[in-house]
Amino acid sequence: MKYAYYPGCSLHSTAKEYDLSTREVAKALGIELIEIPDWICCGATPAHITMHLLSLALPVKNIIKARAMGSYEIVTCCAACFSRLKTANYFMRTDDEHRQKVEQIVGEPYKGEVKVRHFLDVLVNDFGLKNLKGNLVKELKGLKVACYYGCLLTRPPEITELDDLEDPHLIDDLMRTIGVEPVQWPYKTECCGASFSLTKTDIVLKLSCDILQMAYDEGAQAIVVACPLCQSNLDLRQSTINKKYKKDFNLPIFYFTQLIGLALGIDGKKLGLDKHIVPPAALLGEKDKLAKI
Amino acid sequence: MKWFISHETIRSPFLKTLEKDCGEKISHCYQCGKCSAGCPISYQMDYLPNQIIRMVQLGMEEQVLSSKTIWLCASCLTCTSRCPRQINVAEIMDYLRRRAYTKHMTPPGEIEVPLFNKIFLRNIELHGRLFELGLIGMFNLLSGKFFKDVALAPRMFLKRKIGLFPHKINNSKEVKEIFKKSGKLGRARRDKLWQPKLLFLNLSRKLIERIERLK
Amino acid sequence: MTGDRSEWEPKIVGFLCNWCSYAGADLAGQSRLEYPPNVKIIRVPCSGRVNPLFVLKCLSSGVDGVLISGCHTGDCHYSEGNFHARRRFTILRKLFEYLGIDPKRFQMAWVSASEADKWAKLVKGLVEEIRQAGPNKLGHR
Amino acid sequence: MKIGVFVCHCGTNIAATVDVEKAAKAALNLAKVKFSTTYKYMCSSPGQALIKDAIKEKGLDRIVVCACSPSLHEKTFRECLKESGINPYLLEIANIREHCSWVHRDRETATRKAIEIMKLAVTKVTHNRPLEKTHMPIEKRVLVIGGGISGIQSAIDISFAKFPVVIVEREASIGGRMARFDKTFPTLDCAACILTPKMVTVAQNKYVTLHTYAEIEEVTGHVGDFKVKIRKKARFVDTSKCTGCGACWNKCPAKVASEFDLGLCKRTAIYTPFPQAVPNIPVIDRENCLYLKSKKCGLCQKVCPFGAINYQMQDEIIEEKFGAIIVATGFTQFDHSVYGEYGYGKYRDVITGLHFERMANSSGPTGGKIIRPSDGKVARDVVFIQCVGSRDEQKGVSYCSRLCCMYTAKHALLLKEHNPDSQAYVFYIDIRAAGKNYEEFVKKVQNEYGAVYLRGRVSRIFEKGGKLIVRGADTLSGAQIEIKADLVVLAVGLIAQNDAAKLAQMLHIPYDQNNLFTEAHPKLAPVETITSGVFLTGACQSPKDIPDTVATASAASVKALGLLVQDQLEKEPLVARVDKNLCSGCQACIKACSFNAIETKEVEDRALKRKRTVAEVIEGVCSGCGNCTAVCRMSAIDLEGFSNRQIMEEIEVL
Amino acid sequence: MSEELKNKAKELLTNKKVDLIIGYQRAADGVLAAPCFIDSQDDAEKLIWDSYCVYNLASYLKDFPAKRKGIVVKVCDLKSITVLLQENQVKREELLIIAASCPGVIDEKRLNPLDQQAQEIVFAGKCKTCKTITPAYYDILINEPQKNDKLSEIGQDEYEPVRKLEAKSIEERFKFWESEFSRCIRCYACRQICPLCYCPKCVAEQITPGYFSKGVNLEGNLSWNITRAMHLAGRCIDCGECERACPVGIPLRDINKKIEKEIKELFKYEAGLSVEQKPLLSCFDKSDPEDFIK
Repeated sequence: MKYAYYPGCSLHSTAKEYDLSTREVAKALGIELIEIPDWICCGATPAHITMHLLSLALPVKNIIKARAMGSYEIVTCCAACFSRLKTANYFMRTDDEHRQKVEQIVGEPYKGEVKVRHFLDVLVNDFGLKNLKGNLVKELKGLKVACYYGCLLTRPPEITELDDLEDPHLIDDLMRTIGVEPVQWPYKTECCGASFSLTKTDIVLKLSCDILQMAYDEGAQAIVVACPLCQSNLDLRQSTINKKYKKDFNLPIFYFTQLIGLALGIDGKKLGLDKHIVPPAALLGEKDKLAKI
Repeated sequence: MKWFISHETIRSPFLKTLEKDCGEKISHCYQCGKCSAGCPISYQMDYLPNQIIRMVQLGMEEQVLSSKTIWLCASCLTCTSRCPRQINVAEIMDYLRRRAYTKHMTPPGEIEVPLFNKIFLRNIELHGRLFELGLIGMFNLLSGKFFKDVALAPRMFLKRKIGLFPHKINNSKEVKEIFKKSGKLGRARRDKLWQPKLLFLNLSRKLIERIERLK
Repeated sequence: MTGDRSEWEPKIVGFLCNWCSYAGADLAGQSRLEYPPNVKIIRVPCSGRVNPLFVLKCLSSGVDGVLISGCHTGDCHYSEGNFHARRRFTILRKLFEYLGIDPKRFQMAWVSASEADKWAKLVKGLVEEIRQAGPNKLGHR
Repeated sequence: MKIGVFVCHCGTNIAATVDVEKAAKAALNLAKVKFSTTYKYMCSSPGQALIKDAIKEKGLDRIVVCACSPSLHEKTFRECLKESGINPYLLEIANIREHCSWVHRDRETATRKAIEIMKLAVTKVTHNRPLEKTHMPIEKRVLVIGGGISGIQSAIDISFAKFPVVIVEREASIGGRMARFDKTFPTLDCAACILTPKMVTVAQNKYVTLHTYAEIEEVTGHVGDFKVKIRKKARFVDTSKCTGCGACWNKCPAKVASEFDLGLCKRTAIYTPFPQAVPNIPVIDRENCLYLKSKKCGLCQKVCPFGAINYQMQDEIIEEKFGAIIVATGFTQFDHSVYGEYGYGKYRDVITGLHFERMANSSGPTGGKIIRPSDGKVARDVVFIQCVGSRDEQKGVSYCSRLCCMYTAKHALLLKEHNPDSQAYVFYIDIRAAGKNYEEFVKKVQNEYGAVYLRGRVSRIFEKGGKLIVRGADTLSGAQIEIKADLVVLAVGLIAQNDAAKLAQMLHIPYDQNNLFTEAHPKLAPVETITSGVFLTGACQSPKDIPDTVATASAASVKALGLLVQDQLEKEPLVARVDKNLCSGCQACIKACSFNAIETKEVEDRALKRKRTVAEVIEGVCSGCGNCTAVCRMSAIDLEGFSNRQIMEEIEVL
Repeated sequence: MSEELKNKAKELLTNKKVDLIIGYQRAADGVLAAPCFIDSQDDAEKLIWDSYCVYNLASYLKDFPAKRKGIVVKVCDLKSITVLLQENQVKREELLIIAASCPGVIDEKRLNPLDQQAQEIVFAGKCKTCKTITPAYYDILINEPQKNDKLSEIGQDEYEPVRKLEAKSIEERFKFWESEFSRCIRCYACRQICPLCYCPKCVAEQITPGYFSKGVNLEGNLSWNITRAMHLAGRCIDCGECERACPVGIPLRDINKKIEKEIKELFKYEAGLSVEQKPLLSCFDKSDPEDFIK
């Protein structure tokens, strides 16, 4: 199993632990991720809000770089990058007018033939849950988490083609496989405010607070995410939320790869568990006595 | 609000170009309100999403482009994925923002989002990848919120979550090229980041706000 | 109708289905819409009644243009006749083109009983097109 | 052959632009035209008299009338010919008004064109043949497919005229959807109180035969003579012995969710769907019967005092003949499990309107209590959501289901009556209450029963803390709305039965993209289909409430009776005909005919001295579209009134 | 293979499985093959099977009604039997299909019968792009797994001649066909040889009404050829017999192939695929294209 890997900007900065843990998990499972050389930013939300063509051209440039590596599929972890790459691909496949313009910009013909995958999809559908179970070193028994998917993994379904629109289950499936108990909660795909992190911080605080509250109410001890923006909003801003809304949440926000890494016996530090703002040590130590961070 | 409806307003080029550019049939909307019902941010909006669509149907370009709503949309796509008439509401919001931006019609209280977008894109154009410290710093400086999130900064550095220097990639030329061509082909508005007048306006506005609050 | 070009007037045969197009042409009359007299109407129960042999007969006996007009798809009085006609004459038209026969000389249209306007415009356009195409060489020996 | 040409002035309508005298004179130059004249109004009595006199005096045998469109007076003039003793089909109309005088201004041009049109008509009439209307016998029995209120009403209406009717119903009892309803809007009569007497009436009616637990297997033939195969599914209960005493179902140990009560309670494996079932004879459900599954049990056979249980029973196929068929197969309800945002049908307290009906019914599974199915607690805050599956092309159908507004209002009212403490919230997009006393009813529910109407669709429902959180909008106030509800009732749309398309294909009736059967004309023939002898009633054609259903049932019955009271079926003779000598028997025409009007027939080929199969048109079924004639490569099949020869000659004279 | 065929034929005739066998025998010139009708086992010796068996024998089926016929067929010929079955012109139970795997047949017109030492066999145009080697169904298979490498060159476009014509201007096309059709002498050899032209009385010969000119002139010739092509639309299986039979060398296959290509593209229809298939012109799809209709 060999894939072209597109980490995206966040995974090289605020979400370093996502990148670290993804690479570690992939390595442990024998999934080869080859970083696309000289990849560039996908443009994220600002691009599609400001310049439509740019929002297509940037992802396409990256896909073309991947295509040049050979016939790989692209794997990405960031939900926003995933959404942008998929959307660009969709346009290139279905909209001739935009395709021609974008081809002009990037200077190469491209008809959307390279497959864009999320690492979740690769783990569940290519590698397989059974296979994963066979590779576990230990099961993380007794941990209750809320699996949080956010907006861009499932919406819009005709573009993302990843998981169930209203009740996604890929992360839940993975968690169950490593012995973690996912709680049933209704906020799997609610919005955290994401791109407003800097600009409309108040909105982010409110929406993230609702999500934390719901997870807490349904009995989760932590939240598991697959998106760096969700993680940073819920983790980085948790203390501000506590202050503003007079709460005392203490919910570590994990990337799914981190917990899988633990179950594969990878050292917590290698998985970037030291980079969390809400420290997970207590929870993991108390539950499993294995993560010495 | 009073709106004089006529032949011209109903068949305004606004509606036509919108339908052409986003490939969305606005007239399909039958105002069921499901978009507004599911929108996580409608509580902050001056018009609900369905009202924006209605106003577009009636050709109320100015009112729509100067609304807060279009800048409050988080592009979470909840509306799009649930619309029974298969209208891509989020895409329409994108379009409206782009149009408002090119027409210099951002509402006075809503400078952050367009400013952020501009800085973000300039940041990428410059470095190829996002340089987050640069982004935050520049944003705080230009939006007049100098000390925003400063409390979070030490922790971020400590955890090595934010680098002090931009990433080095060897293809900055290629990125600039993409920006240039996209701008040209898409006839997008691309102006200078440093606009002393705008900076001054922002600063004074913040100042006034602060004084108001003190009162 | 031989003779020199200046005297020549396009001669067009229109096969009109009884339920939609013939009635549409009736309505054009009731609405007093004026159109050129070049189209001679042969009433048929349905566009599906038209045999390719009729079209051949027209074109080889000096008719300059043939029109088959029926109900819009889905509106056929006999529910499916126009679907059959559509398939049949799509092939004939492709064959005409291939054999070098100007496809303008053989046209089809869907005109409903309420589309008097469309009928009048159709006739005007058709006559104009055939006028430009000139007399049909076949049948004028 | 003596052709007479009659040119009408139509006042000045024709005469003002067409030189009618010149046209009449020109007619005399045409072959076989022996007489021509003009008159002011040819369709008037004196005009017709003129034609009649000319026929008599000049011995004319074919007539061309140059006048208005044949759609207006073809019939008139045919009658005129008939009265003068010549065959009415020896007539052609030259349309020189709509197609000539009214669309051209120049007198010379118009006159020239009028003469050309006349020439076409004269050429055509030369080859007209005297035709007689065809007659066919009629099997004087009616088949009604479906035993809901619609089928029951049709059968009753037909039995009034003393014609035999057969109802084929696939469930074990007649009654259909209406049997499950509690009250009916806007009068609030109890559904059972008005339906049960009708069910009993048909059961006891000597003209009506009931085949319950039976399905249509095959339909062949045509109007007046349909041959229908009916599969009578094995009941495992001998209907001639059973008295419906109930000993069997009281003892049966196998319990499964009741379909009739939508799983709100259980039934046994041997069961009648509901207590008032007609016939009151149970069936054994072969999937769940312990004996039929594994030969264990056999209790019902032991306890039956009449020896009516027969485990060896097999499906039986009977064939019957009918003159007309009434389709009354009704509807089914939209399955809301495609709505992920409403919980994919998994939340037990998110129910459909039909569940609500069963709960509100005092003889229903909850004994008339409106409760939460999950925990049995009384429902206080109840949210009703309209347009679920309707008006939603993304997840359901694009049409409006027409009755949900009304039944939701009824539910809101019933809720208040059953649980006086409760509060109803209704999310709607538009309220469609177009019916007698309907709007008043909705207003009553809003004003007197305090139902809160909110204009907007609901975007999301989720469970939290034992309640259902409903997130909607009220577009009138511009507010997002969130309600903590005990129960959510979805007003799911009405859709075609799953196997509607299959039945339509059997009956050769068209159906639309939603599998609803298509009427012959949306306005002027709403209960007919293009297949003559097949009629539609009720919701199989489009969603209908009870009054509309009953009205269409009676309408369809009248149409069917209109057929049956005739001694013979009369048909226009403008049909296709096969020349057996030319026919190769390739059957292209048979496959192309939309009406199944062509059969094969064996004929003796004298030249080859053997039997040959050729095509033959069933005159009574042929509608005269002529599609077969264009499909036939050897031109062996031709159409009366529009023959190949006529058309070819028309082209020639142009 | 010929031996195998002979033995099978003898066996069939001896066991009275068939009344006669329609097959090929060596023609009088000693090179080509001619049809033969074998009804005794002694005659079975005559049967041959090789690349010279050009004829489509399906056209002879109608000459032996109510007899049990064994018929030697190539893959392409089998499709014409499929159409005949579709159109109820033969009865399957009267038919015993002896399918022979086909080596490809020669182009008779380019063969010099005098030059028996010819090194190169020129294969018929239809064989060069033939894609099937084994028949879809049969009763007896005479099989010698062989595939001539010269045949079925992958990538060769069977519609190349059609495309070449399509690329010309409409005037050029008219000129081309005008000159081709001008040679037509209305001998109807194309019709007589076609296995699917079985009408009891062809429209070309009907008098009241007369559908088109019987004279040798452009209108009549054009009408005849268009009618022939239209009547074979969705039925022609490209056995190429019409073109082979045409004494004046009109490229009739180019017309047949054009229609074949169009219906494949427009209606996704191919002739002679199965017996159950509905005839192209007796059915339709609601989404058939209609861009030319106003």
